[in-house]
Amino acid sequence: MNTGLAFDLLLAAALLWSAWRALATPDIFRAVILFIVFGLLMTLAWARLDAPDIALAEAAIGAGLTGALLLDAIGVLRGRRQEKP
Amino acid sequence: MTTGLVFAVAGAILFSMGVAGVILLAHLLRRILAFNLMGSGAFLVLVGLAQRAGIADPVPQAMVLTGIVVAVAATALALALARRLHALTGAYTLPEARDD
Amino acid sequence: MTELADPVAWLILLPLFWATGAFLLGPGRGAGLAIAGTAVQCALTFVLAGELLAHGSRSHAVGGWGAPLGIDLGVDGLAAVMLLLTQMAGLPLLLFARGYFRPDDAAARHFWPLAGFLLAGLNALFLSADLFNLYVTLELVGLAAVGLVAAGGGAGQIAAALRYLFATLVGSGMYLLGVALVYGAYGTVSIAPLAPLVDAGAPAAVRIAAALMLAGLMLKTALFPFHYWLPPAHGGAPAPVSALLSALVVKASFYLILRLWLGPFAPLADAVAWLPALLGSAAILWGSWRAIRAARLKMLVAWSTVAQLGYLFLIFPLLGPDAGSGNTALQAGGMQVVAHGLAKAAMFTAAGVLIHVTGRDDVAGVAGIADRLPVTLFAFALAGVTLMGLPPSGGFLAKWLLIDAALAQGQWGLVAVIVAGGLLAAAYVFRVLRQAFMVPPQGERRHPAQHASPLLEWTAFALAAASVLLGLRGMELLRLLAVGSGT
Amino acid sequence: MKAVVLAAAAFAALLVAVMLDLPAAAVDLPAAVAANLSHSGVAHPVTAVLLNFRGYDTLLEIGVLLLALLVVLAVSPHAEEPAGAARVSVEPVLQAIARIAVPLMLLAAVYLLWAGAHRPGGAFQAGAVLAAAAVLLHLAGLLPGWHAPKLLLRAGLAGGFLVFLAAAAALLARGALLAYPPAAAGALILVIESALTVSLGLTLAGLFLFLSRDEA
Repeated sequence: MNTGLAFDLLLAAALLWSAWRALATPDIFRAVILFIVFGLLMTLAWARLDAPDIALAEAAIGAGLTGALLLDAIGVLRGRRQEKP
Repeated sequence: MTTGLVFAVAGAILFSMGVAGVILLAHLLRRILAFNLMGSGAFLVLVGLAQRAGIADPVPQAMVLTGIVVAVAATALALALARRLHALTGAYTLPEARDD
Repeated sequence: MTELADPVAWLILLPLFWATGAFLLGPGRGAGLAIAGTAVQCALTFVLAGELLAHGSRSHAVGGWGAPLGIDLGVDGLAAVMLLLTQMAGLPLLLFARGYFRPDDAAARHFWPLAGFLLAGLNALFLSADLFNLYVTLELVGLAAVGLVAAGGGAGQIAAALRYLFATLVGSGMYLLGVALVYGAYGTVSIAPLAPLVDAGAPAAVRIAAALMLAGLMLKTALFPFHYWLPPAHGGAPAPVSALLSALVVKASFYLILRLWLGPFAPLADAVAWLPALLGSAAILWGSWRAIRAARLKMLVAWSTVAQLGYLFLIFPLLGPDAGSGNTALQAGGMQVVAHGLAKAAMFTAAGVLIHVTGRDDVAGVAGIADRLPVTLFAFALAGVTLMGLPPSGGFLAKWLLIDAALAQGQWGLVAVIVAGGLLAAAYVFRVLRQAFMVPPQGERRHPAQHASPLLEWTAFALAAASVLLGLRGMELLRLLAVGSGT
Repeated sequence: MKAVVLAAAAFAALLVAVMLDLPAAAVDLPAAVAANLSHSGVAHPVTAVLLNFRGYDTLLEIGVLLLALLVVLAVSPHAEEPAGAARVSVEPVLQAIARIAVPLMLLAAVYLLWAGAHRPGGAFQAGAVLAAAAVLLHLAGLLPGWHAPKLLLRAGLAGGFLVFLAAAAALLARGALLAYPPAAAGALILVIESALTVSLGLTLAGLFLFLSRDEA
């Protein structure tokens, strides 16, 4: 087994682990952080799949914008200046 | 096993996790998150399976770029609805449906 | 210069243009633009139908590349019938919406551009011959429909929209995974090059892909037991939106099921053809029962949609075994799509008028309303004639063709379900009519002393009349449906 | 609960099994893309598929994005109210970062747009970077959340889609939607991509900025 394949398997396992934790962890804030981690791991996966275009889009849109939207929805982006209703 | 196949397999598992999450979870943000996992899984299968011989294929790659934009559009729409529901009812879960 | 006026291209471009134009004009504006645009689309559809009858089905290679490198659009009889229904129901519904929404109505602020994207998505879906492109059109239709349900609504509507959203997203996600497997197996997602590649010995991945795509689309079509999201969404939205959704949107995913079933997945489909028919039968019985029991008027109409969609799925076991009666079953399906589309648009608009005038959305509230809204009640009754399948309506023709095909193949169970479904439909239609005609208004009249505008009443009537008259002009429609179907 | 998890696990196992057992594909699209790349107007295969061979997908997808923004506006009643006394907080550290990062991000967006013709990059990535810059400005307190979009902003949001639509319609004269003349394809794609970059940036930013208002 070469190092490339070992890295792929490790990355795939990390993807599945972060996805699983994002669904199962009881705290919603941690879930969103894990989801952003998942997005960054996806970026690596796309790079491994010779898809740099997708890697760029995933980092900016998948992890970045979607993560920001989710964080904003649970209020942590503005949490310091706003009480949750 | 090639890189493509490894990630296609991971995508298949991710998709299944995502579907189960959308069905089982009650918290709307978590269901939206599960939907995104589902989408990512399908994207990985699309590119990974097409590249299982190890040769890059621009066609599914372009499709996934399209899919990512559609997914973020759907996510924003879902979040807008979830936030509106939260503003109206104070909860991030769906109330019982009245269907009579 | 004829290419510049190609109706296939403009049926997609035009609604996108007017939707964007309405967005640029600003909230609440663009009604005139939308109605003018849809009127032109109606004309284009007739031109296209004429071309088809004269020259047969044709395709349009976007970008000039041709499948499998590029994306092909294709139009045959089935697609043309769907396009006709969409524009012919769409135009009256937009006129109705213009009269229905008050100027300050929150739901109306973004109705026009959303309706434009919805119609564009539907037309693009009917015309597409590429599985991935169809995914994009499915999302366009699904998200526009969810937006229309949610726009300006309270908690109940938002919750219904969310339920609908998750159903539609899971449905298209399953469809997309199916597309991914098909691309992996064959290296293309264009329908025409795929069809000869798929045979009875297709790899297991293709079978899974077919199952995923069909199941996802059944979820989007609200086939029993995936119907749970439909009644709250269709029953809770404003009347013009409910009408668009029940008449057109659920038909789009059915159309795609039929396309895949008859097209690339035909070699795999016959073995499981009984399953959709079984679910369809359950839908007819359960949907009708819930409609009979429904407390609210629009919920009754929405449950009736669940039931009527069931008929569409009865055709699948009849399509394969025998070419002659299979073709009859396909005709029955096409006729039921159009007849139900028009009748349900009529019924939801009529219900909208009743709710507008009585100020309440329950079946008990229509007591004694017949003398004040005779046209609307007549429209409701005519639409009911189509749903029950009484002659000479389009619904009668559809059920008659269906029974004909079922008898030819000795499928007595299906015949029994069709007959029972007609009786159950009579029960819920007469429940409303009895209340309106026979029951005196309780106590002093609580109805606000307002009358519906004639525009609203007569659009409902026109749609209902069309659904009945369709039975008399059915042969033309069936002739169009047959274009390019190989028979 | 258990039944759904078990069903999902069984489905995943089935899926993996059928994928591992798949013969080679019959159609070789990468070869077709390579063979036609010289007529596409761009040198980067993914951009050629995205804007030319399957440009129609992209056209509809921009429509989906605009539609999503429309729904965000339609379900957020505050979005239609004029900007009140928007509470913009001061975040000194973030502001300092933003003042350095945003000009660099603008530069990166222009680079990505230009690069897309022959290497990874293009309108989507450039637009996403623009949107990220806007979100960063917002988080730093330098850009308030958006309210009712005025005509100018609406035109900016819809402009890219309209340019794309108009190009698709005008090219009908050549016999089909989006049938670029090979000689002018590169220039047309650059025009469309430039317009799309601005609109994608505004729309993606709008998805965040219209939602991210302090709900009173």
